[in-house]
Amino acid sequence: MTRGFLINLVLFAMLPVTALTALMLDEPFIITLTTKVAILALAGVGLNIALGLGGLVSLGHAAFFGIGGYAMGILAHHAQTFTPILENPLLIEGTKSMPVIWLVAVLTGALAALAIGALSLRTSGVYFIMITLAFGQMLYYFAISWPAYGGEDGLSIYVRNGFPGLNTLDPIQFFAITFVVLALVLGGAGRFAASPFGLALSAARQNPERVETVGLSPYRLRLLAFVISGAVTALAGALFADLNRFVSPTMLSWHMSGEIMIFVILGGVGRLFGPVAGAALFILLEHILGGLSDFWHVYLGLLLLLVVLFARGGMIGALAGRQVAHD
Amino acid sequence: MTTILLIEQVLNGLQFGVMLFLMAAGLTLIFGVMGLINLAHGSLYMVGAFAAAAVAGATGSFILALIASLVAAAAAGAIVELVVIRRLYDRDHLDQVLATFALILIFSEGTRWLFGSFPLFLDIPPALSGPVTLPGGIEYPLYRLVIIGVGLFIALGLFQLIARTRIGIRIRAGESDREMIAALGVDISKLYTLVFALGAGLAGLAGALVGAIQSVQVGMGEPVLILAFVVIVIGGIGSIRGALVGALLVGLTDTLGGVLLPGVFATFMEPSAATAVGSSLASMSIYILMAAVLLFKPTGLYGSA
Amino acid sequence: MTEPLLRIEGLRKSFGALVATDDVSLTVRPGEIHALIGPNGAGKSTLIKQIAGGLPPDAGRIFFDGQDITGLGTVARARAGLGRTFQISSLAMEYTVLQNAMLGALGRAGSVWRFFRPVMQDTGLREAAMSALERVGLEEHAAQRTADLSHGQRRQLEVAVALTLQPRAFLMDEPMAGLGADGSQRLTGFLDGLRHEAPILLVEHDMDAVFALADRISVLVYGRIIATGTAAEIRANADVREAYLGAEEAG
Amino acid sequence: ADGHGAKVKVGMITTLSGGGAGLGIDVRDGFMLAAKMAGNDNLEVVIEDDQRKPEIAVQLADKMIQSEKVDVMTGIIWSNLAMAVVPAATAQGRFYLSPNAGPSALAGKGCHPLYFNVAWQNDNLHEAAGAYANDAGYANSFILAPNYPAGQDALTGYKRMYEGELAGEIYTKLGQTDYAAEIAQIRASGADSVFFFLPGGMGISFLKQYAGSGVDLPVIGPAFSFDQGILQAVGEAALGVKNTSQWNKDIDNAANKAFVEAFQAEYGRLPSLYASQGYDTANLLLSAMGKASVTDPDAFRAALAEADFASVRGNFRFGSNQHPIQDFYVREVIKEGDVFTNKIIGASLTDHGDAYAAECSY
Amino acid sequence: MSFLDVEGITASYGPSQALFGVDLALEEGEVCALMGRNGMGKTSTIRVICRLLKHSGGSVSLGGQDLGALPPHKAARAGLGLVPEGRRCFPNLTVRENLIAAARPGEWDIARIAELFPRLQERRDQMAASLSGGEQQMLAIGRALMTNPRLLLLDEATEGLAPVVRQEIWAAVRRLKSETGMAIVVVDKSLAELRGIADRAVILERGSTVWSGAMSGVTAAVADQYLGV
Ligand SMILES: Nc1ncnc2c1ncn2[C@@H]1O[C@H](COP(=O)(O)OP(=O)(O)OP(=O)(O)O)[C@@H](O)[C@H]1O
Ligand SMILES: Nc1ncnc2c1ncn2[C@@H]1O[C@H](COP(=O)(O)OP(=O)(O)OP(=O)(O)O)[C@@H](O)[C@H]1O
Ligand SMILES: [Mg+2]
Ligand SMILES: [Mg+2]
Repeated sequence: MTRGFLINLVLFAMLPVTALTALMLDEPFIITLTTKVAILALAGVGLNIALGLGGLVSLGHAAFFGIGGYAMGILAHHAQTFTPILENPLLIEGTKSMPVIWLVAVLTGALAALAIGALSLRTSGVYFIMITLAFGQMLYYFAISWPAYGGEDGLSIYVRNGFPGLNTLDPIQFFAITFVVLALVLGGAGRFAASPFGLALSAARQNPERVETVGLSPYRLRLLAFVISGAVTALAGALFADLNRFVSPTMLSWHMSGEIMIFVILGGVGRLFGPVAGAALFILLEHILGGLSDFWHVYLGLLLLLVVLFARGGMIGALAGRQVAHD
Repeated sequence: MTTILLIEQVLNGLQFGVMLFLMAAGLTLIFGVMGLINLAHGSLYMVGAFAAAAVAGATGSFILALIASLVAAAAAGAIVELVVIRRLYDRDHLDQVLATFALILIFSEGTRWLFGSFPLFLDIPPALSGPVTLPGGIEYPLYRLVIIGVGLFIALGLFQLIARTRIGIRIRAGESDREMIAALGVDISKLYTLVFALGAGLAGLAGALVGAIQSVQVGMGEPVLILAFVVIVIGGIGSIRGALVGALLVGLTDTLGGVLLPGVFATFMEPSAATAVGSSLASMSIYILMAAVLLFKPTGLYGSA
Repeated sequence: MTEPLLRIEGLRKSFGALVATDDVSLTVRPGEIHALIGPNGAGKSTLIKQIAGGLPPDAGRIFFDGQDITGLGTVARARAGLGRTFQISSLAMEYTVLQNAMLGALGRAGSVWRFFRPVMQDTGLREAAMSALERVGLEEHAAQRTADLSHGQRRQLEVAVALTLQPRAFLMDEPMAGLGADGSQRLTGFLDGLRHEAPILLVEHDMDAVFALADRISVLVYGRIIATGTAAEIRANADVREAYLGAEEAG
Repeated sequence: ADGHGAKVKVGMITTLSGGGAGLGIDVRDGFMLAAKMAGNDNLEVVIEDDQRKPEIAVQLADKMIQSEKVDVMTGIIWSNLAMAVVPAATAQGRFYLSPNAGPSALAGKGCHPLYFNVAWQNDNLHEAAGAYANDAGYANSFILAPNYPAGQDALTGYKRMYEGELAGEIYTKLGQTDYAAEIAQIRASGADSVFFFLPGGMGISFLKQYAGSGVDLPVIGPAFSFDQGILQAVGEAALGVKNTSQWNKDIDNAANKAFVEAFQAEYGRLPSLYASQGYDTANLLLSAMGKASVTDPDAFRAALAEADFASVRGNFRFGSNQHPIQDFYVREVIKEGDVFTNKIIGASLTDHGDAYAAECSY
Repeated sequence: MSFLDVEGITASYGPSQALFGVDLALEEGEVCALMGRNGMGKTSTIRVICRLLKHSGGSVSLGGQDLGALPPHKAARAGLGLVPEGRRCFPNLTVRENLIAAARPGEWDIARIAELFPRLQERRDQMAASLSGGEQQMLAIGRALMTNPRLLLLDEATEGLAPVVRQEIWAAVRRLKSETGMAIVVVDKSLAELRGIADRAVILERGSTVWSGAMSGVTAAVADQYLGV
């Protein structure tokens, strides 16, 4: 417990320390990069709720990530072109306010997860992986060929959305926002895992039959977990779109789903801080190796391979040793 | 649309299906039978195509190229199994996902390193090129007929191997309990290396056969990988028969969806909008098919619970 | 005569040509242990599965406490008060022994839709779980990972989880299997007392236990009940001796 | 002016790894060749790989602007990446010189004083193909492209110039590899010609399968599917196909001769369309650097707008929206020794601008 | 030196030690009962013999051959037939396929197994997953015999079997012993039934051999002390 706790603390502190150091050295891009780590980690935390706790290997989480992104893109697009989203039956206008956008992203993400989850959870194992992929791909192709919001070209937002009392265009302030969101969600996810619901959900992953015989429905447990997971990932999507001031169908592609999953596995499946470690390592590698050679993917591949082969339970697992189930 | 065109399109759909099966066959073997999620299957497909293109370029012989594709991919598969995969059998599926994802990166960029960034040339031999006329007056490319033949032959062979031979039985036994099959005196490691190499070889062969009428380039394996997964999931994992049926279904849906849907929408929409909506829906059609199949049969058409 | 708590009427289930449950009717009354014995493959587990809700019967009705539960799923039946143990242990293997028991207590309390209070600090649930572990003699192992238990210990835990549910009737599929001789003796004594809390439908091949415990015994052969009676009656039944007990037991 | 000789830092974001890397590599090589030949020490270039992902491209743009403090940006190959990067870059006061992508949104309403396109507006090559179809006397074309914005633009561009009937119009799936169904429809449609826009591997697959199908209608397309990097992979199947382009290696002017020779000497392969565009982009920039300092944006912009450099395409000037006005040619695929390449067989459109310039106002 | 020689083995599961010094010796044609309460290390001992669990100290040899260095499949080929605790039939294979998967040449073949367990013959094309518990137990025994072992290891092989079937199995074990001279190690909970077939007994407590000797030496007092009955 203590050792794992220490590692988590260091990992977590690393983000603001990096960002502040970059601020002092006047390297705004490093702050942006750190922000990206925080946001992708958030997406990973979302996936980890379904994947780590619930054992629901979703290869369609890009759908929620992208939905969050498009929630931001569409709202901001209408606000910046001064056109309403809907006039009939009631008038809905765009907005450039982050909190409102987040709320919309979380709600649409949750709704989409409810719909996709309700259908997908009839299957399990590899079939579940593939059916979630299928729903993700449907959305992806839809977004590509749907002209209203730019199709494959995506949507550009010229100015980052606003947060009351802050200047979001200042990299460090935007970082602060994402970091606080990440911290809150991590705190929530930690409590969640240790809660009665977390105990039952995790049991449903290990042995659904057992959960049924104590009078709990694995389907309902999983569906709720999937919805929460989708909502958190959608929130991350909205932040990611805001970071780039741009959203496009690539946010919905299966590569994105795969990448979020890689963060989780790399850090350690089911570990609260796993996605933070995974996203940080991945972005760091990408950034360092990218400058070395045109063929840097080879090195990235080799490094990832070494991690899987020799770091059981992801990075956190390797560092902290076997964790006794949370008691 | 005339009947003869419709028949031709159905034939195209079946043919595309068999092509998909060719790609999916090796994957079913590795994924369904050994229980290993191998994302790098598409890379082995690419290795086969590149080996074939290189050998065809150097010798001019298509047969030698095919042999090269089989050998190169099988060798790559065996090495990968010995060095990486073998440590992953008793791991979580997710570790397999990460490791084989890493392999994709290595294979893709490694191939680009060796062969450059531009597509390679691989064409069908003159003896197999050009169309033949089928009964009913349909002109059909001979090479595609050959692919159908090869695909069906491989389907039959694999089915026999897995369902009927003792090796097949032992492989399946190992999938559910490796420790137990070893305790019965079977050298399951060696068996798995062989199976993996065989699956890889089939992927490589498919890469060469299909590469001859498509483009041989880095990354060619990725779309194939997804399609192949779709196919074997629809058919039910571990079932060769399922993979064949799934491949044909996907082939037909994809082909006929693209052909018919715009027309269907044109009956009640203006033409340009109908084309747009119809084509978008056609792009999604196989995923809609897969979702529908899984909703009614959560373990695929021929899968066991 | 007391009203039966569990009543099964004309239950039938076939797998293809095989009729696994053939027009079975039986009752379990409050306070009794009703043992179900029969050759391997006679359909005992299949029957338990149908009562617990994992397998829909082809025909017939199941009544629990006067209410028709035939249409309910496993979860609803568990909530209604049917507790079950599996022939092959079915536990959350990554959890500690205590966590498995807590899961049962949680199911009993029905307080699963809570997301922020740490469950392991819930003293009420914890006490309920610990007392069940004590009753089967696993309290020393509470902090051990379930996967690290020996086979027999897992069988004990299986019973403990069923206890945490405080069900109104138990369905037990071979609880003695895998226990050592001493463990079986201990469990026999324990079940003997348990019947007063909730009646038990007991499937068991351990004849010492069955004859020591059962108020009534039903014998299932090829999906049909061929005899029901007291221990003495069953022991004396020639058909049962031939189909099931064999030479030595009869001696 | 005293700005002469001021340093210019160029940020090049292009695709150097994964699928489509060949195009980015050619643009980079063409650009760097021009820089090397000019030997101008004031030009500094930083290069990053966008992996063909818009999000990565956006972040790299942020990096170049925030950390590297570049003055000019260039390099992007794909329209969707350009749409992600260009508005942000110009909004932050950087020049952007596009060496390849020319989406209509950036040519019309979304034009910007700091944005220059040195290649073409996306519709141009398709318009040229439509014009050629008229010249060749085709009256019943079958047209197809993938179902995404660039594909829709392609068919729109073709139809803008083409005057005949359409035998069929199909949108295929992006990334499709099997075209048997489309080819059957072409066969049955009674068309007299086929126009297609299928970039990358899609075009290779289509052409190979078309060649094997026994349908022998004439095919036209934009240069992308017949460019130097890709032709060897298509092989015989491409021989004789007509395609439209604003450049070819046999355009007869001194700049082009020097370029083709130097490129072969430097890299050991024939230059491609993309290489020529990268080369022109660099030369445009160098020409402006000789006239004004980048620290004076207005002057630098005016210097760029003059387009006072020797383009390898011959005629080249900017229209009111700072997109090229240039000549388009029809090329035919031929075999020179062992190598497949193109030969110009005629002009298609001369002094041609784009359809969106009128919508652009600064 | 005996046919099967287990000397002072120690073994652990990760950090937790399960065996602290187990000794067991057995001659060909002999049956040894391995006894002890739940969790005392019987299964672990059997797993060490089969090489499914690596020992950290002591030695295991069969017919003079050191098993210690062999991987499990080689140890099995040296003549070990395992009926594991919990049956572990291959659920996705049919009964017949389960038997074929294990087959090695010798006098035991499918026909003989069918004679031994007619019930399996009836269900030969059914998936093992859907067999009743007892049927699976028979299958596990049949499967081990198909390897034609010299040493048969029966870990709770009669768990969940009906009394008649159990009697049949003990009869079969007696026959195996007298006709084929097979050596057998058996773990079972019924002391009475073990008395009928075992020649020797080894009793484990907390991972160590605490008593060994002739089966007849397991008096009521010994049973009470070590087994709690
Ligand atoms: N899903 C199924 N498909 C086909 N046959 C089945 C299925 N499930 C059970 N059976 C068969 O039904 C019969 C009854 O099985 P069941 O498990 O109920 O027996 P049992 O009485 O519990 O036996 P045991 O005492 O050995 O556990 C067996 O012959 C079994 O093979
Ligand atoms: N996989 C495992 N990981 C960790 N510890 C284990 C594992 N399996 C068994 N143990 C521990 O090793 C000890 C010996 O277990 P073993 O299974 O050998 O006992 P056994 O005598 O066969 O018991 P039973 O009669 O219950 O089957 C037990 O204390 C058990 O907790
Ligand atoms: Mg049973
Ligand atoms: Mg044991």
